[in-house]
Amino acid sequence: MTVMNFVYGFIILLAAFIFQTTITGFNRKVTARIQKRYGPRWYQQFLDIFKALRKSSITHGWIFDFGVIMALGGIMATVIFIPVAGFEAFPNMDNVYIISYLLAIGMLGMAMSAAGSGNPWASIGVSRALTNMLAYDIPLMIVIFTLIFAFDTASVSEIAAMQQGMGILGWNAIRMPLGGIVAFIALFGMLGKKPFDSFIAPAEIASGPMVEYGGKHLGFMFILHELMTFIEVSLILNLFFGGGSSILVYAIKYAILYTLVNIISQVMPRYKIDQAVKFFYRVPLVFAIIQGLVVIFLGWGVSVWF
Amino acid sequence: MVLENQDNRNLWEKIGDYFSANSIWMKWYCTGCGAIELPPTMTSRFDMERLGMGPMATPRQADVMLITGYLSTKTLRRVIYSYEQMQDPKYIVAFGSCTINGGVYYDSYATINQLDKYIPVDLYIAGCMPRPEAVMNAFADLISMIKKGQANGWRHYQENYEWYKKNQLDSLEEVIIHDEFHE
Amino acid sequence: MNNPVLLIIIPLLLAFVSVIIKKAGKWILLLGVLINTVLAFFITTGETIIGGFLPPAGINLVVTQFTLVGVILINSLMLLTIIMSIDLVGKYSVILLTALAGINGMLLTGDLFNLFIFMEITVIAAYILSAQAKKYHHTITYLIIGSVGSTFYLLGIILLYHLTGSLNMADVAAKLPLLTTKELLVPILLIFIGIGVEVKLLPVSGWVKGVYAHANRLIAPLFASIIAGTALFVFGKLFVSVLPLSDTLTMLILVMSVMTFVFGEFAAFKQKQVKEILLFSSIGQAGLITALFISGLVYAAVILIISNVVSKLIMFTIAGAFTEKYQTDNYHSLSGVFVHNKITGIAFTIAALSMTGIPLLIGFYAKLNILIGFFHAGNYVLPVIVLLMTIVEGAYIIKLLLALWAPGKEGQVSLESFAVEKKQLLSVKNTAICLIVALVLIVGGTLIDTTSKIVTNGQPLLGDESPYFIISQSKGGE
Amino acid sequence: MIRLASLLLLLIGLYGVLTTKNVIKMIISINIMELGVNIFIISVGFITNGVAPNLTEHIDSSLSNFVDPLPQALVLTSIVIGLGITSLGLAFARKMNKKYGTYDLTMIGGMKDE
Amino acid sequence: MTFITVLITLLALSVVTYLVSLINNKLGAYFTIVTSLVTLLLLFLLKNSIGQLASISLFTFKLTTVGWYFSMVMVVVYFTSAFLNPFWMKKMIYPAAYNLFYLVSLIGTIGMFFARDFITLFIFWETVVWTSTFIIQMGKSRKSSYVYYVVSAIGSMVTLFAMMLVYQVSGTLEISVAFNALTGQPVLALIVFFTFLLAGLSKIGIFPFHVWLPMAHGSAPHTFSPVLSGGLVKMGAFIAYISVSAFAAYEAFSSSFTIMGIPAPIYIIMVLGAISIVVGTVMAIRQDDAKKLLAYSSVANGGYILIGILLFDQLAFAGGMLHLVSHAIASATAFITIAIVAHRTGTTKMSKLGGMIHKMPITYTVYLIAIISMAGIPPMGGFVSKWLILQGLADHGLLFIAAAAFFGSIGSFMYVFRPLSAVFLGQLAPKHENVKEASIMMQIPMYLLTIATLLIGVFPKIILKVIAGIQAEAGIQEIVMVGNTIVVANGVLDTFRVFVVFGYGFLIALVIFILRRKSRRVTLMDTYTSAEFVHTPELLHYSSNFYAPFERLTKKPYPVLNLYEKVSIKIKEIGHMAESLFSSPKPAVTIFWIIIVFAIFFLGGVL
Repeated sequence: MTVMNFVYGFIILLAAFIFQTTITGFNRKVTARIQKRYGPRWYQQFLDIFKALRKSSITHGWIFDFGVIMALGGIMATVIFIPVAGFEAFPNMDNVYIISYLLAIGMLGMAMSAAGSGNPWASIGVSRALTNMLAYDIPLMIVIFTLIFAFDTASVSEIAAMQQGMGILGWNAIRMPLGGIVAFIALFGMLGKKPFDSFIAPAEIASGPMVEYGGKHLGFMFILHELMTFIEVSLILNLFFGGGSSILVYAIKYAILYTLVNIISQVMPRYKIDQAVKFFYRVPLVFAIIQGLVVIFLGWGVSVWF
Repeated sequence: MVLENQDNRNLWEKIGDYFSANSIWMKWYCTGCGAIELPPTMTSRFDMERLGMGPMATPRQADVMLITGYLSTKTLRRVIYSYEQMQDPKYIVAFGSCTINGGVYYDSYATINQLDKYIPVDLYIAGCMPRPEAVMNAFADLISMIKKGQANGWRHYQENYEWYKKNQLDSLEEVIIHDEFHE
Repeated sequence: MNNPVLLIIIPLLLAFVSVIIKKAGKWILLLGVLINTVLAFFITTGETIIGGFLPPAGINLVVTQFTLVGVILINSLMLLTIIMSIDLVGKYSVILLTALAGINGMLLTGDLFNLFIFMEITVIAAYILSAQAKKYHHTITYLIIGSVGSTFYLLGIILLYHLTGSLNMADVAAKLPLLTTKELLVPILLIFIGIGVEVKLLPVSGWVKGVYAHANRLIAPLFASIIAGTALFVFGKLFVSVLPLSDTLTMLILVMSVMTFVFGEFAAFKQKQVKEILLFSSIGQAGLITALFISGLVYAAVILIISNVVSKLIMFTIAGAFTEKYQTDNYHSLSGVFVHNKITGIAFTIAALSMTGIPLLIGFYAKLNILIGFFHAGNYVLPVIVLLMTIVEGAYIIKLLLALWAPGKEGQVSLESFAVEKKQLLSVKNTAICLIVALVLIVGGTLIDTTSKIVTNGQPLLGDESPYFIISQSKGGE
Repeated sequence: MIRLASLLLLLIGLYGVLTTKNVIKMIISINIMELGVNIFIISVGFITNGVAPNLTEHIDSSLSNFVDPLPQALVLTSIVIGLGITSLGLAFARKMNKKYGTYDLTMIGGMKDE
Repeated sequence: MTFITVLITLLALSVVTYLVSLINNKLGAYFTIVTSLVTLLLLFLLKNSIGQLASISLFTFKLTTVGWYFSMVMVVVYFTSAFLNPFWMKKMIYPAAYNLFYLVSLIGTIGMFFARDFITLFIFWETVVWTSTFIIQMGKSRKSSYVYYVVSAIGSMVTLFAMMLVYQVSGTLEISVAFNALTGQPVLALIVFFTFLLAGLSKIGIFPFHVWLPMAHGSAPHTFSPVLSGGLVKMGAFIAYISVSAFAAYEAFSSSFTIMGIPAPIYIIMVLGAISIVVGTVMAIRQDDAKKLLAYSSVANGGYILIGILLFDQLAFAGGMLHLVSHAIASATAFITIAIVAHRTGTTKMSKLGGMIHKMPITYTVYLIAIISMAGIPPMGGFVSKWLILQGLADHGLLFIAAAAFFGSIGSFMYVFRPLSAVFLGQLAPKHENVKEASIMMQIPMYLLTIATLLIGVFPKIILKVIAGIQAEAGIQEIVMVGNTIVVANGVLDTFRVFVVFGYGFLIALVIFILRRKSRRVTLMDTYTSAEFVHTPELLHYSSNFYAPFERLTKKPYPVLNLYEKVSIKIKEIGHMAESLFSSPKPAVTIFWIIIVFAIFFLGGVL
C-alpha cells in the first residue's frame, strides 16, 4: 500500500466519473432519439451535476450530510477496487464479495441520509429500493456464486481474465447462457432502470430517496449515481462479458452494454415493487438455480465451451 | 420590479450562472390552464431538453417554478410555501394574463390579480394562454437573463422580504395555515 | 433396638390412649409419630416373627433394605406433616395414629392377608380423613371404589392361598413359579386391581380428584405423599419380589402404567387449580413408578418415589395453605402470591423443580437412573416417553411457577402492586420446615454417592441388579 | 357349586354398584360383594366330610381330611372389616343426606364443587 | 490458578452480590458489573492453563481453547450488558434475584463450555435455562418465558436422551471419548447425532425451534435481551461444535449418502439452518417491535453460525466461529441501544418512535455501527465472517444453502435499516421532545462494543488467531493469515486495506462537501409535502408497515408458527378427555373401568 496506489485510485475515480457521465449524456441523447426528440447536449450531464453543486442547499441535521458523504465515500472506495481491463489500483482487492458488499455501504449511507430528512416519500423510496435489491440480488448472487465455484476464485479480474482468449465464445454469458440472462436482467434492477425503477418513480413518490435533496446534496447524489452505474456495469461486464483486454475494448464493450440496457429500458413500463420481486423470484431465480445446478453437477461451461 | 442591469458578478458566479443557465430544472405548478401547454413543450415537437431543461419532482431540486395560470388565495399559500423551499438561485416564470392582472378572474373574490406582489416573478409570458412557441421563447429569454445575471428575483425577495411578507399577509392573513378548515 | 413391631404397636397403643385423653390428643399424636420416626431409624434388616409360629404358618414382619427406606421415609414425612399442621389435627389424632400403624404395617408385613388388614386400617382412616373437607359424596365415592378394590384384593389373595396354601409372601413367592401362567392370571389380576386403586393407576382411580382437590393442609400431603408413597412401596414389594408376572401381563401392566403416566401428565397440563395440577401429576408419577417397578428398575423407582413424595409434601402443604388463606387454589387468582412469601415460594419452587427433574435436585437423579436403567434393559421407547412427559411436566410446572411468582398482565412488566393481597401463607415454623425439606432435595441430588449409599446400603434393592448412576463409577478414575 | 354361587353374589354386588344411584343401595351392593368373597373364602377351606381341625386326643392327627382352619379365621377378620366399612359408609351417607338432602350421588355429582 | 478456584470465586461473588442486592439493589447491580469484570479477567488469566483438568464433586472440567473462546464471548456480552442493570433495578419485581440469576447464568455458561463430561454439560446447561427462564419472566411477558422454557426443555430432554444413550453404549461420560463407541453403528450414530444436536438447535433458534426467540428476546427485561441474543443463543453453537468435533460427524457418516461431499445428516441440519435464515429474515422484515426484529435477526444469524460450524473445514468453520463473535457483539450492541431508547422513551415499538437521532446521536452512531456489522457490510466485523462463510460455501458448491445465505444477507439490509429509519431517523414526535442522551454509565458498554466491532472488522486477525487454535485443536486445516490478509483457496481479503480505502473515499467526499457552500439548517417539518401544510410530525413519520409490499408478498405465515400452540391444545384436549373419562365423581364409572381393565387383562392373559 503505497501512495501510488492512492494516486491510481484517484485516477480510476476521475476516469470512471468522466467516462460514465459522458456515456450517460450520450444515452440521454439516445433516449431522446428513441422518443423522436433532438435531445440535450452530450455534456448536459456534467452541466446538471455542476449546477447542482453550485446551488445553495438545506440540511435536516447532521445525518443528512453525513449520510451523503458516507454514501459517496463508500461508492468511491468501491470504484477504486473495480478492475478495469486488468488495471487495479489496489491489487488483489477485487474480491466480488467485497465489491458487492462495499457497494451496500454507499446505499446504506444514502438511505440513512434520505430517511434522516424526515420526509415519508424518502423512506418509502428507500424501502422500495431495498426490496428491489432483495429481488435482483439473490438470482445475481447465485450466478456469481456459480462462477466462483466454477473458477475457484472470487477475484473479479481473474474471472474476467479467464474469459479472454476465446473471443465471444469465452464469455460467461455465452458459456453459461442462463446465468448471462440472469445477470443482464439483474443489471436493470441494479441500475434502477425501467421496469425496475419504482423506487424513484418521480410522479408517484416524488423521486423517492432524493426528494429532499437540493443543491450540493443533489450533486453528490448525481455523482454517486454515475459511479454506482460504473461499478454495476463494470461488475457485470467483467464477470459475464469478458471484461476487456485493453482499456479501449473495455470502454467500447461498456458503452454497448450500457446503451443496450438503456435502449431496452426505454420501451418498458414500470413494475410495482411487489411485482418486481415476484418477477425476479419466478424467472431469473429459477434460471440462476438451473444454471447453478448445471455447472455444479454437470460441469458444463466451466473449463471449455462445447 | 426593477431588474438590475449592471453586472457585478465575480468569475465564479459567472461560471455558476453559466451552469445554471444551461441546466434548468423546473417545478411546474399546475394551477391553471397553462399546464396543458407544457407537454408539447417537453415532448418531441419542441423538446425543451435541448435547452437543458427538464421536469423535476420536488421544489428542493428545481431551479424554476412555472406558475401556469390563475392563483386562488388557497393555492397562493402553496406557491409561496413551495417557493420558499426552493434552493437559490431560483426563478419564477408566470404564465398568462391571470398572473399579470387577474385576467378573466380580475374581479373574483378568490383569486389574486397580480402575482409579483407576493413573490418575485422573473419572467411573465403574456397570452391567454401562451402557446408552446411563446413558452419556448420565454425559456430562451430566461436562459439569456440568467447568463447575464439579470434573473435576480430570488435576491430581490430576500432583500425585500418584509414587503413581500406584508403583501402576503394582507391578502392571506396567514401563509402557513394550521388548520385545514380555516379557509 | 431392632424390633419393628413397635412401629405398629406404639401408634395403635397411643391411639387408644388418645381416645381416653382427648384433650392431649395432638400431643400424643406428636409423641407417637416422633417415637416412630426415631425408631424407624434404628430398625435393622431382618425378619421378625410374631406370635411364635414360624413362617410360613405364622405371621412375620420382614425388613429389607427396600422396606427400611420406605419406613424411614414415610415416618419422617408423617412427622413433618404432623408438625407442620399440628394446629389442624384436632380430633383426628386417633385416626392419624391408626393410619400410621396401618401404614407401617403395610410396609413391614410379610404376609399377604396382614397386608390386607393393614391396608383396610389405613384406608378406613383415609376415608375418615377425606371426610374432613365435608364433601361427603367424594368420600363415599372413595369408600365405594376402595371397598371394591379391597374386595378384589381379598379375593385375589384367597385364590393365591387356594393355589399355594400359603399367605406368607416369601413362601408364596417360592411356590408361585411352579404354577402355570393361566392359573395365576386371575389372582394376580385381582391383586393388581386392588393395589392399583390405592396406587392411583388411571382408569381405576376415579376417587383421587374428588378427595385430593378439597383436602386441606394436613390431609392433602397425608394422602399425596404418605399414603400414596406407602401404596407404591407395597406395589413394588408385591410385584417385584412376590408375584411373578407373565410376559403378557407385564406388557399389559406396563401399558396401563405408561397410559396412566401420559394421561396423568396431560390432565395435569390442562388444569388450572394448583391442587388439581398436583394430583394429576401425582397420578402420572405413580404410573411412571409402577412402570419402573414392573420393568424391574427398583432403585430408580425408589429414588423417584423419594423425590416425588418429598416434593408433593411441600407442594401440597403450600397448596393447602392457598385454600386456607385465599379460599381458592386457581393459580390465576393467586397471581403473585409468592411476592409476599418469598421463602415459601422458594421451597415450593425447589420442590416443583425437583419434580420436573432439574439438575442438582433429586428428581434429576431419579431421571438419570430411569434412563440408565431403561437403556440397560434395552428399552428405548420408554425413555422417550419419560422425556416427552418431562417436557409436558416442565411446561405446566413453569406455567404454575410463573403465575405464582410474577403477577401482572401479559405485555406488562410484572410489579408487586399487581399481586394478590398480602397474607402470610405459612407460619414461620412451617416455612422453615418446607425450606429444610427442600434443601434435602438439593443435598440428595447433589451428593449422589451418599444418596445411593443411604438408599441401597450397598446391596441391591429387591434383587434389582440393573445399573444406576454413581459419580465415582461413571466418571471413571482421575 | 358353592363357589359359583359366591361368584354370582360377587357379580350381583358389582352389578349393584354399577347401576344403583342411591348410596345406601350401593353400600348394600358392596356388602353383597363382600358376602360373596366371604363365602368363597370359606369354600376354599371346605372339604367334604372334613373334620374340624381341633387338635385333641380323640382325633388322629395323621388324618388328612381336616378342614383348613385358616380361611375361617380370615373370614372372621374380613367380616369385621366389612362391617366397619359398611357402618362408616352408612354414617357418611347419613351425613351426605343431611348436607345435600339426597342419597342420590348423581344429583350431587352434577353440582358445582364449591 | 485452577479452574475450580475461579468457579468457586465466582459463585461466592454472586452470592455476595445477592446479599448486597438484598440491602441495596442498585449497589448489587453495580456488583454484577464488578463480578462479570472479575470473571473476564480470571478467564483471561486462564488462557495460559489451557489443557488443565479439574473436577469437583459431580463435575469434571477440561480447559479447552474452544471453551475459552466461547466463554470469553459470553463474558464480554455479560460484562457489557451488566452496565445497564443499575438502571432497571426499580423496574424489576425481584431485583436481588435478578442480579443473582444474572451471574449464575454466566457461571452456568462458563461451566458448560468447559465441561468434560455429559452430566456437567447438562447440569450447567439446565442451570442456564432455568435462571434465564426466571429472568425473562421479569420482563413484559410470562408467556414468552413459558415458551422459552418449553422449547429449551424439548431440546435439553432430547439431548439428555442422546447423552444417556451414548453413556449406555460407551460406558463413559467423557465427551471426547464417549462418542468413539459409536463407530461402526451408523443407525445409532444417526439417532445420537440428531438427538444430541437438538438442544443446540433449540437454543440457537433453528427453524422449527425458533418460536421462543422473538417472544423471549422481545419481552425479556431490556437489560437481559442483549445477553440472550448475544450470549445464550451461542450455547447452541457449542453443541453444534461438539457434534462435529467430538462426535466427528463427518467420520461417523462418511459411508452415508453425501451431497456435494457433505454427509446427508449434516446436510439436513444445514438445510434447517438455511431455512431459519430465510424465515428469520422474512419475519424480521415484518416486525414492528424493534426487539422482536432483532430477535428474528438472531434466528437468521444463528443459521449462519450453524452452517459455518457444521461445515467444519478451514474456511466456513472459521467464518462460523467468527460470526459467533461478531454477531454476539453486534447483536448485544443493538439490543443495548434499543434498551436505552426504551429506557428513555418507554417503548420499543418502532411505529411509536422516530427522530431519536436528534436527541441521542451517540446511541444512534453505535447502533449504526452495530447494524453495519450485522448486515455484513465491509469495514465491520460481520463482513469478515460472512465473507468466510460465503467463500466456504462457494468452495463446497452448496448452492441452495448459499442461496439462503444470500437471501439472509441482502434481507438483513432491509431489516436492520428499519429500526434505523423508524426509531432514529425520521420525524421526532413532540412527546419525545425532552428525551435525553444515554448517561455516561450506559455509554461505556456502547463504546466498548463499538470498538470491538471495529477491531474485529479491521483486524480480524485478533480473533482468527484463536480460531486457528481451535481448528488445530479439532484437527482440521487452520485458517491462514498473511499479515492482515486472510488467504484462502478461492480468494483473499485484507480488511485493513478495505478500511483504509473506504476512509480515503470518505475523505475525498468530505473534502468536496466542505468545499461547497455551507447548507442552511431547516427544521425537520420543513420538508416536501406536495405543498400541503402538515403540522403533525407523527403523520410525516413513515414507520408502520415499512415494507408493505414485501409484507403483502409474505402475508401467509408458514404453518410451523402455530405448531406448538396446536400441540399444546391437543395435549389439553387429551388431558380433558382423560380427566372426564377416568376421574368422574361417580363411583360407578370407576367400577366400570375396573371391570373393563379386568376384562382386557383377563383376555390378554388367556389368549
